[in-house]
Amino acid sequence: MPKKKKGQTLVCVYPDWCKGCGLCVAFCPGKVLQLNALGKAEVVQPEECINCGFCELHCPDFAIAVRPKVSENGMHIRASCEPGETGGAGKTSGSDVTPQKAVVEG
Amino acid sequence: MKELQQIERFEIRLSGTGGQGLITLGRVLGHSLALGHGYNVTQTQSYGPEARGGSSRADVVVSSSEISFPKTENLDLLVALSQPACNAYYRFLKRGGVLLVDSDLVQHAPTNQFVGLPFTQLAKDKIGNELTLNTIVLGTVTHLLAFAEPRIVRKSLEETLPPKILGLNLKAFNLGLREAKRQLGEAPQIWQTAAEKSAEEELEGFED
Amino acid sequence: MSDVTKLIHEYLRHNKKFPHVFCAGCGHGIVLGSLVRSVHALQLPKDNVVIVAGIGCSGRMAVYVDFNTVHTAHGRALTFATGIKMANPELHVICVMGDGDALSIGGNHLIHAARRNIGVTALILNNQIYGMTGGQCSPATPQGDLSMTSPYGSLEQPFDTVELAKAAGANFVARSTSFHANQLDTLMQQAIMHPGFSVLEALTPCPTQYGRKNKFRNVVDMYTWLKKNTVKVEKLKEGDTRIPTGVFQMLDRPGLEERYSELRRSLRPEE
Amino acid sequence: MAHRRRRKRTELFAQGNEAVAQGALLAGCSFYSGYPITPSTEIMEIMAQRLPRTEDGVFLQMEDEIASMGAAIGASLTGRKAMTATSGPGFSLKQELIGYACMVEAPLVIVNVMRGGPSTGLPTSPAQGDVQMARWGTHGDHPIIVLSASTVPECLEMTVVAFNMAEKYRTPVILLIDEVTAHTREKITIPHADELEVLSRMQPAVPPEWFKPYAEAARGVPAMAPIGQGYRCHVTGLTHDQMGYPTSRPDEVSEFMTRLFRKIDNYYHDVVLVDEYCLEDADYAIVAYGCVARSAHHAVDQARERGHKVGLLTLKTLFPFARPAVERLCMQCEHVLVPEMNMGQISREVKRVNNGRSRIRTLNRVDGQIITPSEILKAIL
Repeated sequence: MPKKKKGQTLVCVYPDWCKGCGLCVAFCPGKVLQLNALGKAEVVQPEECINCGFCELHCPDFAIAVRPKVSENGMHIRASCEPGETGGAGKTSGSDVTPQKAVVEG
Repeated sequence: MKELQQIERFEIRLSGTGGQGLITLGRVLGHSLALGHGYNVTQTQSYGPEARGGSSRADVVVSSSEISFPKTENLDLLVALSQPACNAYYRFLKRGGVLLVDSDLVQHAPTNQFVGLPFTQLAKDKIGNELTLNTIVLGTVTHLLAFAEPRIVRKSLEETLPPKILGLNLKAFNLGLREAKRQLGEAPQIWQTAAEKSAEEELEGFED
Repeated sequence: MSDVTKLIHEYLRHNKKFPHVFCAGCGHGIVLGSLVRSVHALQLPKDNVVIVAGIGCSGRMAVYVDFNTVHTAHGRALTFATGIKMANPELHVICVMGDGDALSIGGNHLIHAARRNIGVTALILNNQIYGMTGGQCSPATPQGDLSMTSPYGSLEQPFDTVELAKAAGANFVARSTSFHANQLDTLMQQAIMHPGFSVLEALTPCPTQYGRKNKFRNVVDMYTWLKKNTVKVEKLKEGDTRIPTGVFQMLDRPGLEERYSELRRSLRPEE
Repeated sequence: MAHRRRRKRTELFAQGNEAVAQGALLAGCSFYSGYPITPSTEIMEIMAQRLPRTEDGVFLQMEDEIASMGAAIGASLTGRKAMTATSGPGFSLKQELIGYACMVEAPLVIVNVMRGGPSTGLPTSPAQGDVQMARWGTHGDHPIIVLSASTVPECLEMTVVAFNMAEKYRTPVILLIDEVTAHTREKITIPHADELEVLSRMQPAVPPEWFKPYAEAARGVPAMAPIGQGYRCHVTGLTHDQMGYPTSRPDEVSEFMTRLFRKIDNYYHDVVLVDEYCLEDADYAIVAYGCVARSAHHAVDQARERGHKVGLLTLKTLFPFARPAVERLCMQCEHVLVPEMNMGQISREVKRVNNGRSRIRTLNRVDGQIITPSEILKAIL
């Protein structure tokens, strides 16, 4: 179970994958997140995160990761979200970027 | 094994009412002629609702050479085990063909030239089981077909019938064979007579 | 909690285009996440998992995950799944369908899969509408609700997936929602591991088609509605009109594929 | 060869339907899903009896014809050789997923025992009315192989051929027989396993990460990875790219569609099977298939006896259409007769190929009765 202790975590949002549905913003108990001018979720009060995990579990777009500041071996202390850790934009190499193939069916 | 008799396309129809076991009869006869004797055989039958109750029929075509058309057009032998079947199919019998009927069930044969045995009665009285009717007919048909070997047909019965009912059916087969020999005479004679009579008819002329 | 997203990304097909095709706030994404977490929690090898999907929004889920995936024809997913499971009982076959897929065009396949008790997990994403074709009435649209083909309110009574699956004899029947992600995870794992035919209905809001037409102001409203209007079946009291969630049926009949192997063994001549 | 001849082969006095089932088992069919329908049901009954007794055979009676197709395709995707059999109304239901099988290139054999139609029609009577439907029944442009058989031994032979073609070209193959052929009993000889050519689909030759499930392989047909063996492919009824992922890019769509047709066109001469009888010196030709070909054969013999130079072209492959053979015939013969138990479905193809060279006549019968040799003879003379 998540520890209800503030300030242990980093909340990372991948704006490329965020569709701005606002679920994370609405249900975050600590009001950590907000929608920015572009309509994407943004971390505004990182220190309020109690690591409940709601945003991560409920982001329909896999665009949020909640990570401990101290990594498992206790050594590495993170200050920000690193690309590559979380897949998504980080894992997709530049050459793979193809125009979105929208296929509609019914 | 005896040399196979050479036969031209020979067409047989086994007809009657549903429940007389004619489809099985056709299958066993076909099986025997094809696998036992080694002839080319095609066997067809009526299907569906028609085959459940009402009329029923199975056709067998036998030949030494390859059979192209699998169905019957001109019957050499018509077996009719009911009056309606006899009425319906008699017109497909070719000149010189033989009509074999159940003499009790077909009381008004469309011609005076036919052979008959009281098959149903024989099954009831001599075998004690009406269901053996078709095997008795098989015996008689085997007797009528000059190219059919009773020994081989008997063997085919052994191959195709479940052991439980085999004994009874072998008895029925022998009965059919014996009664045919006793009451109908020798096979070549029967075909000879049929051919002569049809020739006579032709002389008398049916053209109008 | 922290590695959840990392884990999900491990199971995604990265040569596929993300973000995925689902609309903002669509619950399908949440169910997809739950599916991946469950497969991971159960430690099923990717190679042994087959996702068979139908047509519609839910059907698009298959392409994103790095399992064996089959995107079939509308309503027919369960028939393919049946063939796959019977042909190779080692596989974990998970059939992803929408409410249109499972209850309308594929309704017959659903009840027969249940009757047959084939060892397939049917994951039914019920958003109460035909989303991909533009918001038409489905057999799960509540009576009186609006859609493109029920502009005056639907006259028909909707199917209750759970009751239908129970009556048809499914071995395992459960319901959850995309709001209750933890519960969804638990039930998903149970559904996948339960022998025989399992049905898991996931209520997933469709803000774009259903929400807009039925006076939900935004995505959040729909999730709040789910939160308020569902209740664990154990806590359901007489007269409560909320939608029960949880496990509704758990039978212990062997799956068809097991019975079939037994038959095959019994027909084998002793060596 | 000598020692082979001495081995005893099993002989059966069997119906066409049984011959189909025997052929399927010989060809390695280990999955059958179906729904009972006259006059194809015997195929299903025999498979129900036999398959559970084999090593890994699966028999499934599904809830309808659509489900039967779905299960068969599913099994095919796991690497099984699968078959389903049906008749008219069931064939109509199967069309949806026949298209799916074409799209995902799933090897599969679909047997349709033709009966009188449309609709419920004449359930127990023969017809040949599903010929064009077999070709064009499912929506969208697609290639397909349609085979036919006219005798009981041919039912066995062509079922094996159907499986081989399905596997070799990764395509559904339709075997059209008719009620007459299906229910006629004849002698069939079950060949020994080593007397038969049995083909199986090409497997991937590269590790999973390099594998492109829909890329043209050496012979023009993509290799196929069975589900569950490490190649985690995506299979979809949407038009897809070489990786199997949906695409609507015109260049990829066009490449896919042309490859689909090309893979069969390239092997046209392998796929198109015909039998020629007395055609060398013929000035009158008959083009026939199925049970009518037997009547025609009989009629040719009778016509020859009377001194007429009549020949017969029997189509064992209906589609792709035997264009070269029919073309040759149209150049050689003044008259061509196409007898068939429909209102002219193959004669339409013959006329298209003929292009005005020869006089094409048709003989049609749609009353649930086989066209007899005498009718054909009458039409010729």
